[in-house]
Amino acid sequence: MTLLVAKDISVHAGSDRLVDPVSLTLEMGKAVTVLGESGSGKSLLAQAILGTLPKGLDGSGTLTVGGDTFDPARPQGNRVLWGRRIAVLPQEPWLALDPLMRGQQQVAEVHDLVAAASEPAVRAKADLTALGLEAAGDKFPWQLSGGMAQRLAFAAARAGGAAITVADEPTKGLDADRRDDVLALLRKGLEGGGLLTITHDLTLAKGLGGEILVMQGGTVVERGPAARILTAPQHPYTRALIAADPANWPRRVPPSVQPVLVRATDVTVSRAGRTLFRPVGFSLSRGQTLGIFGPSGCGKSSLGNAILGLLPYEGTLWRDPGAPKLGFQKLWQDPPAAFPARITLGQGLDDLIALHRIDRKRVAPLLDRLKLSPSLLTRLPSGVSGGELQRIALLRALLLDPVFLFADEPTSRLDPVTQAETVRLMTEIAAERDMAIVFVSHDRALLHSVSDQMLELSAQ
Amino acid sequence: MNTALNTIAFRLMQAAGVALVVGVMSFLMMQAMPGDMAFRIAAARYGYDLVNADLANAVRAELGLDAGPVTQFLHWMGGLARLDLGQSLVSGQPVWDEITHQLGASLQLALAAIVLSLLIGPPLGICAGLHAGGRFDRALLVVAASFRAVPQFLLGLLLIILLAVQMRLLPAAGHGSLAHFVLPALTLALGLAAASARITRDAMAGVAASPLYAFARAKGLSDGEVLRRHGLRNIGAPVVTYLGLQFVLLVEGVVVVETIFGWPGIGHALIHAVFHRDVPMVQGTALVMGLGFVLLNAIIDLIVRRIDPRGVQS
Amino acid sequence: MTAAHIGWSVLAALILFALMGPLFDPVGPFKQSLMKALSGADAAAPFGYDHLGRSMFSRLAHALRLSLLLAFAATATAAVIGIGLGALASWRGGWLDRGLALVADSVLALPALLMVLMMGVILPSTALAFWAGLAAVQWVEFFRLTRNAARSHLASPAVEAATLQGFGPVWIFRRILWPEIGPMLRTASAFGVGNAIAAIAALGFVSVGMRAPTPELGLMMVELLPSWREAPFALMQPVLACFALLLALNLIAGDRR
Amino acid sequence: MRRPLSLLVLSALLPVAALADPAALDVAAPFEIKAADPVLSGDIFLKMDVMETLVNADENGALLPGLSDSWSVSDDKLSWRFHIRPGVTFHDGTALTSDAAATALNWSKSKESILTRAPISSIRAEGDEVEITLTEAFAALPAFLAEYRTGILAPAAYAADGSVVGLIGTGAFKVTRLEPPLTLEAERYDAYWGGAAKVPAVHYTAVTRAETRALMAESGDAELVVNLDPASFARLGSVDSVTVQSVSLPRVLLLKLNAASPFFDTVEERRALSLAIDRDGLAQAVLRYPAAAGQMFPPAMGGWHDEALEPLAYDAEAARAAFAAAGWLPGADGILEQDGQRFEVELLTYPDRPELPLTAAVLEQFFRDVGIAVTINSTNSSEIPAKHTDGTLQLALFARNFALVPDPVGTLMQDYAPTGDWGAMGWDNAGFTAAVKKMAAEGGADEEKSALAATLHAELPVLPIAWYQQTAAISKTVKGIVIDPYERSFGLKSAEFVE
Repeated sequence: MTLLVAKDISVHAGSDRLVDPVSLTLEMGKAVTVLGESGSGKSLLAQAILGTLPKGLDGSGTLTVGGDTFDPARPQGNRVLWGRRIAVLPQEPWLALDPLMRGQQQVAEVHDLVAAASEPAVRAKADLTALGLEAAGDKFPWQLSGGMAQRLAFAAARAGGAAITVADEPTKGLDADRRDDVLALLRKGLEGGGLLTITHDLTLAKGLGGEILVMQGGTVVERGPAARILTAPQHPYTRALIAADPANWPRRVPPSVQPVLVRATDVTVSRAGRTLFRPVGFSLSRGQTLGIFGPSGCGKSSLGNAILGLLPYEGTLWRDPGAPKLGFQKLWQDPPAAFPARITLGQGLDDLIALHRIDRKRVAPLLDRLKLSPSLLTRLPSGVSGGELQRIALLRALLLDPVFLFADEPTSRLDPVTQAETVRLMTEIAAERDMAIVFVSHDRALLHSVSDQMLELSAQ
Repeated sequence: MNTALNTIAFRLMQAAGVALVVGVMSFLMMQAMPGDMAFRIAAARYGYDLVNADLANAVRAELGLDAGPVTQFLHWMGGLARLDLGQSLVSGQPVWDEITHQLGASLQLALAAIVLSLLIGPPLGICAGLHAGGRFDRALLVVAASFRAVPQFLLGLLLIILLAVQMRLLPAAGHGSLAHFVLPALTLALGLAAASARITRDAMAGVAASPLYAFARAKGLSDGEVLRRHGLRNIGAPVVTYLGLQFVLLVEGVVVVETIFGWPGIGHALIHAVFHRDVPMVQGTALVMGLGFVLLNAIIDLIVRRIDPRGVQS
Repeated sequence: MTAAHIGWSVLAALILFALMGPLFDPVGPFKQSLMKALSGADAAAPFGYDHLGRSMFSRLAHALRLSLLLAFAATATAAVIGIGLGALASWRGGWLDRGLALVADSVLALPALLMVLMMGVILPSTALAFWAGLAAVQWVEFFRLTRNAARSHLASPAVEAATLQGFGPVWIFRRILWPEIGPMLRTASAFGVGNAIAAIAALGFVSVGMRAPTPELGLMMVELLPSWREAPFALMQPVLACFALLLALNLIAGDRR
Repeated sequence: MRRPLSLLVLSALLPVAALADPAALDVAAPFEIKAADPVLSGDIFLKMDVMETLVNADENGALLPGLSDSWSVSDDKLSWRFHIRPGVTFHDGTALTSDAAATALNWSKSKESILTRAPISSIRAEGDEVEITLTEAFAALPAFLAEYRTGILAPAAYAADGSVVGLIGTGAFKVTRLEPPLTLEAERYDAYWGGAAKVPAVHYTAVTRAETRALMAESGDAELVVNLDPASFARLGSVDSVTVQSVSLPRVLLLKLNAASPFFDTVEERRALSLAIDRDGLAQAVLRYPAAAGQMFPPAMGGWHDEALEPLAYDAEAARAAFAAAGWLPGADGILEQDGQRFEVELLTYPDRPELPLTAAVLEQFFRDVGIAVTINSTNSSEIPAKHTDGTLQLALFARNFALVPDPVGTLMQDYAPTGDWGAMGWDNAGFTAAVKKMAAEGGADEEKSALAATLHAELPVLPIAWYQQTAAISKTVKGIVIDPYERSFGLKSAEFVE
């Protein structure tokens, strides 16, 4: 049974065409996944179908849902679809749920007001029970874990009885284990309905199966069944995308033996009187990479900060006293947050150069090595992409001739291709300079391919 | 959860801080005041036609003003410990009685103004916030700024001339009946409504642009339902917090309106007390108003905690 | 042209008038010609005469000068004290932070009117009293703003990065905190200046502010109020000046870029 | 805080719901009520016909029987007997007896009242009379007993500690509500000895702002509004629903100067200063009615005002010449100098009466015109007696009431025999002092009065500037209202509403 037919959907900003015409069909029980990086136009496509395009953008084409036709150029008309025929899963459920309303009420109000069903409270309770959320009914969203919030939002979005589910980047910023939860949830959405998913996550796309559309620069460059696209990609971009999956990265060559830089014995960190993780020990030599893995909140960042000397710790932590004072540097998870937001990148570098009397001539070759255009330095951090910012952060650290780099989930906010490139540059430069790296990530595959040794933290 | 206890403990600390600051400031004031206190009090008691050196000396003897500031300070602090604010040096009445009368009148007026402004300001703010950047929003910004910029006495006079003198609908000035509330309360309420419209507008615009609002719409709720069920709930905390602060500013800010409308108020009393060197009145008024501020804040904390159980955001 | 632009232009025009007005004024704000009381404009007094036959032009210019000077001085002083203490409190934390916060909260609880009146009693001149009293009230707002902003930004990766790169507190304040706080302070300052001007005028109006014959907006209003029917044009001048000034500052403060 | 705070909150939540009583006669005046204490606020109680005194005065200051229907003095002038009017009852129903009157007067004497100024040795009840014995002759005693601070309240009104606990008078209206500082309400007292009043109730509201009072008259909120500002007075004259009245008062705007200072130690200098003042211009601009004081006492003060005296004139040129003759010559910046001393003086005044700072501003310009640099210090009224006492006062501007007691000799004795806080400073005329003291003790004829006035006119220990007028707006819905120059009565007990 065909649930939705979208024909020649395109998006314009004035005379600029941002998304070239795309057609897709959602069938009962089938998944359609749009795969692409940020800026590929995949989210605009979904918004055009839903009628939620931002001001200034216009959609065109035709949309047929269960026999009724809608015009994406007149998005007001699409409003009747929301909740009743199309369930829209929010990107970040913990922000999308009303923090001041109890969980069950947020589901019940949809039964009541949208579906006009009798006994909304009973139905809502049943929905929650079906998702294993019995305990969440009386709680506020901020009292729930991220996974529970995700399921609650799923229940609320689908309580209106919609057969079609649209999910825009449902795994954005999630840990690997949480990603599996989302996958299970979306599979549930497939039972008795259709699913349109927008993502950059290959694992998710693989798990959902069905049809995959690969988008780049506003155009669908390749489409076909999931099994074929993921195993035998035709288009170069699709191939690059698949190669960028850490699971497909080449295995790391171990470095030559070097003197020890950091040695930890029975080290742990406490926050607000609570010990974060079981004491760990390791020894890290120059040129080596130590991968740290563990669930969120287990103290991965705190351990790294303790090595940097930013946090107090318990146990014994030896750092090579011969290492220069500023030789311990760090890369942050959220690149824009690591720069002063209101001054240009160049200004920040100039201040650093002036402070430590660094030879200015060193900047140009580094820019070149990191494939950065010098014009980037005239911009504010907000005007530069995440991948470029992370490389500028690396450049900033390299000016101080570091012997140690703490990379705290440095690529978790980056697109797959950018992630692959950034990590490659980082490891190459570390090898060139005999720099030790502590690499924190929630992506086990990534850590396997970059680390010489792995350390898994577990909560106390 | 002992956050409620924490709040109470913090407010108690603040109350103690207020008492201490009032005490120290009064002490400094007594030290630093130029002019002869006995003369000032005599002038306040007997009027400018009668004040003279004999009366001043009599006042000095009666009140023991030769005792020196330290003794008087300790005396007052001692009284405070016994929950006794003392007597007004001018009228001889207990300070507490005068404050109850005058603060009561100010509170009544402030409350009436707040209620009136609530009927005007927040609805406009919600309309503007829902369509942030729109024509109505931009117009409201200018109109609200204008109302805040109109000198209160001018607004008051215009209202008197229009509603009392020309139309004879309401009494021009005075105190005692319900009708007397309308004009001064309206004068205050217009400026206040302008301010609360702005705050509501900002809160509403923030909520309307938030993912929770988009999700509520995506769930299939109509615009009215989204506003009633999610919008109002989420702008509640900042608006209530702001209103509380506004109330405090109002109670002391009504001086101008008080003099225009012949209203017995605390601002008026405070001015008189400072000018007449009625130290117990100054201390008592400052203390009661300060503690009232603390109490009000505590109440707002509790209300906001009910609306938004996540805890008070500053 | 946004509302804020209008605000800035009106403010600039008023400041220009206050600064330049007295230069083109042959008579000064005190010179009386009782025979010309409340009469209309002539060459010597382009805005007409007040109830004592003094030039409204001159008095208005001087009144604006006084109000603006006092309000800006008080707000600037409050800003320096508030930002300094706020930065110090968030930097040092601990008991210093808690102590300063408690003092600020206690001051906030005191009637602002009392503060100004007390200063008026203690200090020898009314202008000084306004300056000190208003500053003593307003610093709390700047303190709270700075402290809150600094608290969230001092925990940011940018500050962590600066520390790792060897930058000191001065650089962090100048390059990270100040640019963040700056726009907020513009709003707070505009409100502060506006409130100060309104307070000076209001106290002048209830006869406890500046003393006659000083030209001051509130005082001019109260002096001219009795003649509101015979000479509305004279009364409207300080009223309009005050209105325009407050409107400009409100528009600037209400700007939400 | 002896009462629970909840009471305070409750009182805020429940606005008094009583609607304005249309049958009451409303009075709006600028004077605030301080407490139920005749010494502090007796003037208001007297004017509202709530409280009365033993002796009354008519609009010319002539004494009339009050609560005492007759009085006599012994031959040695040292013992006065005031017979208490029979049949008078207080508002609590008790009768006015000589004991009650003596209690009230003794209470008044123990306070800072006018009676402390009279040479009284004792006040006793004696049959139906109150006997007051003196240590020396004092003819002005009956006039003193007309002053509001000697108002008679029932014995139950006075607490043991000397405070006043209730306002229980004998007047035509009985207090129903007293809320300092702004409100007093009273209803007709049917048992009033002079016959019940015609209006059922009177309300007094203190409204400090003159503009508001004028608007209350215009809107009909108040049937009687007193102390109108000059501009409103002119405007209300053209409003149909009210009549405006203006009455000359025995109150004078005075410039006090320190005759002991080098600036004003000669009569020539004082006269020169007087010549620098354009009294007519000032009266027109500030007071807005022709009230320039050509001499000390206004025409309304019969016997004291003397038409024959040449009015104090304005002549800036003559003033400069007179100062030059006295050795004050203009320096480089135009300010007068003598022996290296600049003519720079401080002028004290107070803002309680709004015309004072204005007048000071005008005077400052007049004086600058002849080369005197004046700094105006508008401060608390008490600074004037304070600086008089410590001798640092130079110039002071104030309004002086010569009718605190209906006989101006009381004020003269305080202020000019030889000096006083609100009168002469550094000036001593032995003949004048003796004449005033004699008049206080024995009374005086009109010639003696004008002789005193002539001395003040010739020596100028203070400079009279302007005479005051009492102004009022009266609704045409009432008749019988009286504007009393001696500020003792509004005539409420005889007032009535007309159709």
